[in-house]
Amino acid sequence: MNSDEMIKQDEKHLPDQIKKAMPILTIENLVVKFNLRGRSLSAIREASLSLYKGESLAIVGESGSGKSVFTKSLMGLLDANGWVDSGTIQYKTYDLAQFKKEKDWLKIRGKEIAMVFQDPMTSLNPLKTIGKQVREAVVKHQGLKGREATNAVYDILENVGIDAPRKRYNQYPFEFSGGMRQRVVIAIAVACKPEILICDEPTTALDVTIQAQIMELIGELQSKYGLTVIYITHDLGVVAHVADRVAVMYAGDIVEIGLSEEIFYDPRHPYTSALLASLPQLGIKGEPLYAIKGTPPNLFKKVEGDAFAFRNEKALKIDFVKRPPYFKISETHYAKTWLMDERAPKVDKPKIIELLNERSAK
Amino acid sequence: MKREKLLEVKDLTVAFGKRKNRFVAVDGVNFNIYKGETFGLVGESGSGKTTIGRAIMRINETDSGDIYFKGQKINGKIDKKLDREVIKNIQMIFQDPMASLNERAKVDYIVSEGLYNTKLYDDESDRKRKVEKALLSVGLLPEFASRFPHEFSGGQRQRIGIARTLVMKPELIIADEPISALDVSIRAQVINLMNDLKSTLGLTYLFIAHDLSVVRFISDRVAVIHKGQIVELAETEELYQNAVHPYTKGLLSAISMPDPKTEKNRQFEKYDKSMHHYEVEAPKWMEIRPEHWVLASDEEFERYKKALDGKVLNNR
Amino acid sequence: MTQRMKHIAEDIDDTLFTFAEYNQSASEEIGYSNYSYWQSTIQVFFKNKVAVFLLMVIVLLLAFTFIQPLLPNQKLPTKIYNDPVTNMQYRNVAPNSEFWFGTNSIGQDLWSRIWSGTRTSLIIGFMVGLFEVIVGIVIGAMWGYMRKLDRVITEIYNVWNNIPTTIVLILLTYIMRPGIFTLIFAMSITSWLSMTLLVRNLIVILRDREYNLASRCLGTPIRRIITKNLVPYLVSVIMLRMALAIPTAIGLEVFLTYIGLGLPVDIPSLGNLVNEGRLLMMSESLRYQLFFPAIVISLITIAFYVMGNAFADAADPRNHV
Amino acid sequence: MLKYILKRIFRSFITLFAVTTIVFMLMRLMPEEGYFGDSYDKLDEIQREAILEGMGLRDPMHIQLIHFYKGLIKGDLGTSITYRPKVPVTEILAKKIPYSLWLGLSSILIAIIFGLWMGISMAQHKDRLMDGVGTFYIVFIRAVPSAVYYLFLQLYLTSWLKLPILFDVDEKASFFLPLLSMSLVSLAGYAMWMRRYMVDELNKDYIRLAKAKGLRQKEIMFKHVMRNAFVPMAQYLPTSILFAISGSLYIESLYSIPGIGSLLVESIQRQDNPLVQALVLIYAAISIFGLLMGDVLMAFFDPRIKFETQGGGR
Repeated sequence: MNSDEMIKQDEKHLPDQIKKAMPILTIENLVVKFNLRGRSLSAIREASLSLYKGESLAIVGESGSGKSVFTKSLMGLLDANGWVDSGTIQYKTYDLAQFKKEKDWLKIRGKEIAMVFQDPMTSLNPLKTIGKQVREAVVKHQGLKGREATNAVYDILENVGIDAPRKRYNQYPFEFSGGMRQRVVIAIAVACKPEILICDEPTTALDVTIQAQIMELIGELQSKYGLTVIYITHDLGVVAHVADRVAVMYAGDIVEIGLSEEIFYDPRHPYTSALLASLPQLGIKGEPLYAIKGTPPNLFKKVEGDAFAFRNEKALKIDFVKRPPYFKISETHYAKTWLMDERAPKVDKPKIIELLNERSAK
Repeated sequence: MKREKLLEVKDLTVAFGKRKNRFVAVDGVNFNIYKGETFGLVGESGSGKTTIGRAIMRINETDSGDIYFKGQKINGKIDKKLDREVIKNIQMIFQDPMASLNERAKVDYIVSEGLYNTKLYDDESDRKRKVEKALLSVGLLPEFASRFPHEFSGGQRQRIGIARTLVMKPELIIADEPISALDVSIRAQVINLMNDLKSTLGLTYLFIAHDLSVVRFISDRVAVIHKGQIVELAETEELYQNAVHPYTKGLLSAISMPDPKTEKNRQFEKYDKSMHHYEVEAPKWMEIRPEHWVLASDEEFERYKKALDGKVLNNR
Repeated sequence: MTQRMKHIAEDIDDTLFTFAEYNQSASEEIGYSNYSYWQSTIQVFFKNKVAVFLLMVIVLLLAFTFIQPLLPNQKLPTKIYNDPVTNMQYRNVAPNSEFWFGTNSIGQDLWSRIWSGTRTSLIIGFMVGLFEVIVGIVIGAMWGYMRKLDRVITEIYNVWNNIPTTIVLILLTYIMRPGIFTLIFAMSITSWLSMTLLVRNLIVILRDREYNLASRCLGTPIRRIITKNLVPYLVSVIMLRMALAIPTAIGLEVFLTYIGLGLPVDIPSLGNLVNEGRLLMMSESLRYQLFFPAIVISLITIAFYVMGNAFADAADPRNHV
Repeated sequence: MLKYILKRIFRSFITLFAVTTIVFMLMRLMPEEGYFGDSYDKLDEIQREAILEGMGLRDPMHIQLIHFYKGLIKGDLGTSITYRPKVPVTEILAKKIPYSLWLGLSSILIAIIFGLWMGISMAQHKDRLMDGVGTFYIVFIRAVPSAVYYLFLQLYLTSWLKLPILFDVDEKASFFLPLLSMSLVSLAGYAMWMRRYMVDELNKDYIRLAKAKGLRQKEIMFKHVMRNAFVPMAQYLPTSILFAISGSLYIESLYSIPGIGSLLVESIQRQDNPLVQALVLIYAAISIFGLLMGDVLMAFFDPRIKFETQGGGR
């Protein structure tokens, strides 16, 4: 029985906050492949995920984990040398995995799923005014024209916290700061009236004070427009602030998924707890930080068993042989690690995770 | 114990461009760095923190003010011998491992480039031995010397960058955001490496960064810089727990901790520059508590002092 | 389905559930990607079938051009051949078994003239290309690297760039009496500028990269920064310019010959040959004297142009996908 | 914006002055026997010296320069020596300039219209048939020396289309061939650069956002990519003018069009210094004007330049 049946079968025990919502997007055993320098590599290895209406799901992972590729495959924005090899992406009545032609993708791009990108400096057309670039989305997806469309743009600019929208309408991107430009990019995404908003590391390129403002803005817009948000980031601090649920990705697969309290206070996959333990915020002065050995795998390596095995000092022999299935820890908490198998020896988590655990129990 | 002052910066000002489009990047900055400590310099992008690092390295010319290294003035015109001295004793680690190594040269040349310049080696075999020693001290295998940079991951390349500075046996290393371009799991490796090197080789760091939590973990003393001016400077825990300047408090409130319970209801203080009335009374660089300096007008200084009286330090 | 049933069904033996010992270098190795710049460049280049074919054509052509005189029973390019019987010059003989490309209006063998003409043109093109590259790198690197020099040379460039090069070329060849050296000198003087600007723009981009900053912090002298840090990045640009120098040189030589400033008639060159062909082109039967030089010129110029551009594309890391 | 243009115009004049002076001095290096044309051997040493003296060629260089510029301001470009002795240069040029102007401007206009259209469609149907055909055409035109295929154009088109070989001002049919040859060459340049700049724009990040916005590929191509590709294209205009100038020299003499192109070739061969001097001045002025036009167009297309008051990055 593969992993997703296990998730579906246990849905009836979900906590009430998630239970009310229906999964508006279900991804099952998605495999995305690239050909790079003559060889085909799999960036996503049978990842499965269900997204519930109105929730805020964070996807955490390092470079090479495939988190960006995962969301790009939802919108058909994969690079020329990449393609969805197998698996299904069920969204309303469509299976996005089968979409090939631009005509299909236009049914969902913007209208259903909109996206905010990482680098505000290059996401906007430098030679077009801000107003025109937002207006394009308003005209396309809200069917407004002329004066009405312009007013709609003013409203949206105001909603994303841009002052004096009338004056700003005719200004160009280079006259805006990084934070303001990111607000425009968010305005464009929201103007498409999407169901799902994918934010691909929206705050990574910004300073910490502006980062906090943008996170707050996305939270407000989520409740105001009833959006379901997928938040991609490698910053666990940001995840703790914004996410209801967290999916941890490593080498193209979702190795652990659960409510944010479960992931932070009771991480089960060795990678998740190692990632938490190595954060300087939790480090004790004078003592060395808990550091994960080795380097994140690049896509050239064909992965046998658990991809994290090579870097895990407490890896089991089986980790190098067989790929771990999902183990259920609670109704909403699953992890792909043989440690959860009752035959596996007990492994205590890094000391720092215990500390974090006690502090949260208070 | 009397700490030896390694570096002293007095009223340093650095500006770019002339007349009409003159941009002052660093505006009258004062701080000292003592031997064997890690001095954190934290600020947002465009605050001038990198410019200060480059001014010390003599890459950027200084407009006014002085930089003393072991008592000798090293900014502005200096003689050849002193210049050699500065090159050998002050080294720099760069932010982006992908851009700070010469892709078309072997690791062997990259690491020993400094040796070639300063002739600090007897013969070829001595140079080879020095390169291998440097690679081993940063946790890389000696046979990597014959490879090219593009064959390594981000973390490994950053360690090569560190090896390149160690081969010169420097006393002060200016680390300009050394880990912000690295993956999370690699950061801890480089931080631990830098701390080990500090204890084994007695190095001193000027650690420039925008990530406050990293600075808190690694620094002994921290200075917060905003728009070219250092607004507050203190021993690390004193600053993080008893910050007085509104900008520092704004920055600290923006740090997101990996702890959902506290994160969900964290209030974020927005810093508003207009709260100061510096047009009425210029701010001065004053010591509000031993080793705790702040940039404030007299009126503000009194207000901060009252707020500080009740606070005591609890070591986390 | 409970835990217990699940793992029995998968018949995994329990011994696998013991710790494996940790292997440090394996964890470093997984980050290793065997990308190498030159290997990928060559791979991408050889994927372009047309370019590879033309590369072969060029190699064959170059080899043949320079070994042609050594081949058996080859005629001399400048010797006038007479019919042994009538002792008359073999004027305008159409291509036949003896004169493979026929003869020209004064009885010289066109086949050997074309190949010796090609030799001359290739040498001119190569010398101009070489001059362009050497001057381009030396002045371009200094112009790009040293900020104080930048102001001065940019002004010089603005002035020099505005004199239409064709006119300078004409003036120079006129002043200096046509000859191979004059041609090389005139063409070099007018063409070094665009290469130098290309190098300067590249260096300005590379100059502020962090690895150059690092070299400066280590006290590396400018001389070594240029040779070790900058020039290796210019190789693909140099190869492209060298490849394009030859078609440009041939084109200019044909043009100069047309307006009477090309090489003297006694030196066989592609320009002279085309010119001679042009004078007779109106008469149908003598048109071969225009076709053969034209075809050889087109072959050489297209081959070098396409191969040069294909190499430049292959050398662009963005295409190493 | 205006300040930027005025500054650029001022710099253009300085460059023009420098260019003219350099060419003036370059001309003085010409071998002197050319001044006498075929009467060289008839005169003896003293007579020749007297004639050169009369032409002011023996004065020190700066005197000659001042004399030249005084004349220039009054619009007197001196008189032709060997081409049409004693005839003021301005008179000779007045008759010839219209022909070159017509040939140059119309060929550039045609090249811009068809070249941009070809470049755009090649970028749109990238790596498909249209792109392949276009690339073959561009490679052929830019690789093979124009001096070679102009011959074949003249040879075959005259016979196929029954067009007259040489240019005749009152026979309209003879206009077609030279114009076609000129436009075919500069057209390839525009097509190539337009395609290259559009392909560059296609790889930029903001295209990804435009796609994510749900815009169709056609909308992205015209509203974003093409519009932005015009900025670098404006810089190609001056180069194409320079290209057209050198092209006109050849075509005008090939089809014997009485324009200033063929005149320049002849006057150099005849070593008629004042005439060459004037022609070089005209050509330099055209190319400097072209550069200025390129800058103005770029500032017009790219709002960022308008705000940089201290001038473009020339």
